[in-house]
Amino acid sequence: MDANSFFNIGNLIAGILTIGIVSFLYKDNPLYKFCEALFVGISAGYWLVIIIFTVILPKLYDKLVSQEYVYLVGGAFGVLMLLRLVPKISWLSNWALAFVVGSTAGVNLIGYMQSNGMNQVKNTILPLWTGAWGSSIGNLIIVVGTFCGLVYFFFSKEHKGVFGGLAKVGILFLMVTFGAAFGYTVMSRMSLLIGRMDFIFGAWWGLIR
Amino acid sequence: MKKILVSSFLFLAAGLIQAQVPAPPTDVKAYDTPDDAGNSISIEWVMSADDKEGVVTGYEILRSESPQGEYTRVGDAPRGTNSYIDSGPQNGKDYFYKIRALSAAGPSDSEPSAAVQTKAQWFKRNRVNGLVALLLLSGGILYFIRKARSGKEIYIRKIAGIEAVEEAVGRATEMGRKIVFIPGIQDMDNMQTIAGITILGHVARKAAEYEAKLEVPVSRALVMVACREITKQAFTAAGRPDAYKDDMVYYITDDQFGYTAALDGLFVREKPAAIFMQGAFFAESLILAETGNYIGAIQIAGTAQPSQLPFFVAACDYTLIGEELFAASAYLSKDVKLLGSLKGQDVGKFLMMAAILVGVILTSLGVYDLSRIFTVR
Amino acid sequence: MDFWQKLLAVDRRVIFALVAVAIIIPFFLNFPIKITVSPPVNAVYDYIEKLPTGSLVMISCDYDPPSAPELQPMTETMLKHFFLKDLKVIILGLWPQGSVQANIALEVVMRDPILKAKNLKYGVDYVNLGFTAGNEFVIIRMGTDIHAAFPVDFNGTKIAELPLMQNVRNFNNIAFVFNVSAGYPGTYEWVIFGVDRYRFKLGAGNTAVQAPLVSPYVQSGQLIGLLGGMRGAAEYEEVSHYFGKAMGFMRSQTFSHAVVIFFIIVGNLAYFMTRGKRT
Amino acid sequence: MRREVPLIITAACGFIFIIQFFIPHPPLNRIQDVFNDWVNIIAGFAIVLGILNLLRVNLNKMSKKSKGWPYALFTILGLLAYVVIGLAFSGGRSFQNPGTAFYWVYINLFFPLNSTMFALLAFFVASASYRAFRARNKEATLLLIAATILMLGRVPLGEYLSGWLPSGWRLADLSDWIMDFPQTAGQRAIMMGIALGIISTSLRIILGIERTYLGGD
Repeated sequence: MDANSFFNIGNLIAGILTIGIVSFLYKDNPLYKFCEALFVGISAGYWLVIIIFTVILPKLYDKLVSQEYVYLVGGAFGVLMLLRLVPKISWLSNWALAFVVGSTAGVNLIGYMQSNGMNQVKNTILPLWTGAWGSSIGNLIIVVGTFCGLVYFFFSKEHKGVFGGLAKVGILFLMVTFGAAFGYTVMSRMSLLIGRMDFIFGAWWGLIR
Repeated sequence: MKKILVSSFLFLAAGLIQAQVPAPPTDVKAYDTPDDAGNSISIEWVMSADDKEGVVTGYEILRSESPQGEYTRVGDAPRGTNSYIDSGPQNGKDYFYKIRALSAAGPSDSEPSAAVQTKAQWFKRNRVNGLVALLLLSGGILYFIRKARSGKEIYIRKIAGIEAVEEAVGRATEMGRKIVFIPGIQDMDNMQTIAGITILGHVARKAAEYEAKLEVPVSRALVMVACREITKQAFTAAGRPDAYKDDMVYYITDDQFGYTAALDGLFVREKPAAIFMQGAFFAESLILAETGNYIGAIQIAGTAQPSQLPFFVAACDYTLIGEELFAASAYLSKDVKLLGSLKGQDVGKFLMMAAILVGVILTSLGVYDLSRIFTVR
Repeated sequence: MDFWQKLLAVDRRVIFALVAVAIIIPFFLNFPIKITVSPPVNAVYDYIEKLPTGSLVMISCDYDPPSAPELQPMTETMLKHFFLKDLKVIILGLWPQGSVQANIALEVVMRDPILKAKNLKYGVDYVNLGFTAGNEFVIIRMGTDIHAAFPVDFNGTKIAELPLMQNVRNFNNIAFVFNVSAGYPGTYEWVIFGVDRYRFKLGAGNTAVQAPLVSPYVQSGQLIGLLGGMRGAAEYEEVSHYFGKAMGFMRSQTFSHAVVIFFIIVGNLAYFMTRGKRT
Repeated sequence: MRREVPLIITAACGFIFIIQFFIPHPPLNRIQDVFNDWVNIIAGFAIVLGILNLLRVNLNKMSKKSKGWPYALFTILGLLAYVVIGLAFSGGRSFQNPGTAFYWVYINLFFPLNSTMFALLAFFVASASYRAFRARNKEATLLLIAATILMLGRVPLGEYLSGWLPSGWRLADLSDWIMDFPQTAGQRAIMMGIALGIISTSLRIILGIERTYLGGD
């Protein structure tokens, strides 16, 4: 074990906090509670600072300094939001909320129609015979799977008879999709743990070269 | 051209082994970039005849306000390209372009283009198909909303996760334990969050009716504001406005895992009987769902985050999958207008399926590539 | 309660302990592993190999330290490949900590003796534009004017003053964009708001979770290629012969997968053995 | 005023965003940028409400001496200390650069907490697989098989197990095939469904049919 890296104050703190969080797996305990409380405080502070420096200063203050007065409207909406703190006129904050929700609805309506709607239809229009068996079968699977998957999502028709059969096939495709995504993910999750363990055994305890 | 010939002749004559300058690009065409806000000119040219490895290294795009005037470089294009979009020019002014082929031996310029002006347009013609799709899809939805208003009964199939809401609230009441509602980790500028908190409205109303304890920890301040409005409203609608407290909805932290750590702590210490997770979830989905499962809570999840669906499906009792999340609020409200919109969505699905089917048949027979009309730029 | 029933109801802490062991033990072992390179990884490598010297490339680090174990090796290998090919590199991040991660990767990569000899200069051979808030809107803005999206670089220098940035206006000037992504905003946004609108060439490295989501874009040609998770990073190390941490981590990865699969088999065995007995 | 104005704002903003997609002419071409900045600004102001709420909840815990109250102190201290460090002692706008106090706290406190919490997922993935992947019925069996193939196909283990098979039929190839075809199909169906769900929800919001987010009526 490497005493220098072990007693390095930064490593020591990071190491104890790491162990504190992991200890939750055994059971809830005072060290975890401490880590949790500290984590909530620090992270809330972190995002407050980030927002001040990456949103409020560049997107409001700087814009106003460079005389883009249209940003006064954004600032005004922001102030309306703070009126929540004044119970009598807190309803004014709904104007800002309405602005956020309205813009979001508009952006998403268009964005999803294009990317998830039209583009996916476009990508699914595939020739069933490509000249090679492998890709032809692949295309057939994509077309049938997408089609049956959509049948599953029908709300206003009972899943019975042929329609119900198609919906069943759709469910099977969804299950393969979920299984595949789950299996694929295991790797990602293990990587994260490997990273933390690499810190403990490598950077902190100096046991790995 | 003459100059180049002469100089190359001289080089050869001198017996120097040196590359000659490349042939210049030709046929430079400049035109106003279509369907845009102006301030942009597209330039196309025929590549230098010597556009090959080791000779031409790239192109420079030169611009001037008069054909004979001073040309300044406005951009570069790599070897093997024959177009460029210049986003520097001002609207309503004449411009001329030259393309310069670069090489180790020196540059060679094309003839200037004809004069070109740029201006802003009022419609993106290449998005006509988008407009048609928008009108068809929203038309279908609006039609059925109207139709539903006129009192026509609409059949909507059962969605297990939604049916279970009442059961979950009932169980929490019986056990005298809390209901925790988690509206995801994204802000109000995500449609999933908005869909999630409309579901909160129904859950809160049920909770108020059953006199169950509801807790809504959130990770975004705007979401906190919206959740408070909605919960307060639900309690008022259930006839128990006094039972509503602002403290039911509280902010923890904007941080994904800080929020998760706090929720995990909350789960194991308070042991809520029912956990709702409705909205946009990311990696925390499984941490929350597994901890919730461990404490034996009944869990109803819903998200349109495809990557997280498998975890909810594996670890929760019920999961609203994708579109079902957006349908839930309509379903729970039993409001005919909202139910009508679900029927409208089905029309949209039908149109998409029909397009795929027809498209696949036409492409397979080699008649017409229908996918072209679904390309939106 | 017989053996199988006990097994079904095993304390989950036993599972946790075995996972930890499976990950830690391989740190101290050194057995060879075989990695085959998949076509989407090869495609990225080939595309970069074919870029002419001096071409401008962009790397967008859209992740934060928690995803670093998976993605940092990709950023490192990719930067190294760029520099070895004498490409000019523009670094940025759509996540606040992304460009910080890139700086950490730069520090590691620059220790390489070959790159040291090249004496690469900030502002001439590479720049780090830092982070700007706005998610996909940053991409859209860059489509018209990178200078408007990032007026200053990571250090607060005006990017107009950086020699490398002087001829760069928008994606037209950039030969290849590589996006290292852990979620939103990430590859999805780069495809929808970037490639679809401005038609540049995009490759991506994703966490293993995100990869299945964006793999349809490889198929549709909107993405040149894709590196999925630590495996993707290891494949890239294999094909580029620049060996970093990913290869070594794959050992722990293999063991941990084996443990999970072992649990699935045992779980199902126990499930079938007790099927008739449960009430 | 209370009810109508928000509905008008919502409808107007939604509508502007829809038409700006089709109209390139100024000022509509810039509106997305500007509106997005405003949304960020609003959320930026709102976080103040969140922070105040967090402080209030934790101060309450301490003054009422409710269960676990001493921990509330660490939340408050962590919050205040980090904000002060970030705003006052880390060189202003270059606060994130290596070497600042903000960065030190980030690397040695925030980062280990954050990434370890994230890493817990490795354990939960294992426990979830053990519990949930049972071949109970046809659907569950498919899920199980797909997951197992993918898990094996992504690590060298799969190559040891299936290396004897002809190229193209090994576990790695099989997992690629599942990802490319059946998985893509399922994913597409979900994505298209989501598109319709979002279009419909957005439309209901813009038209004021769905207004619960404003506290209903």
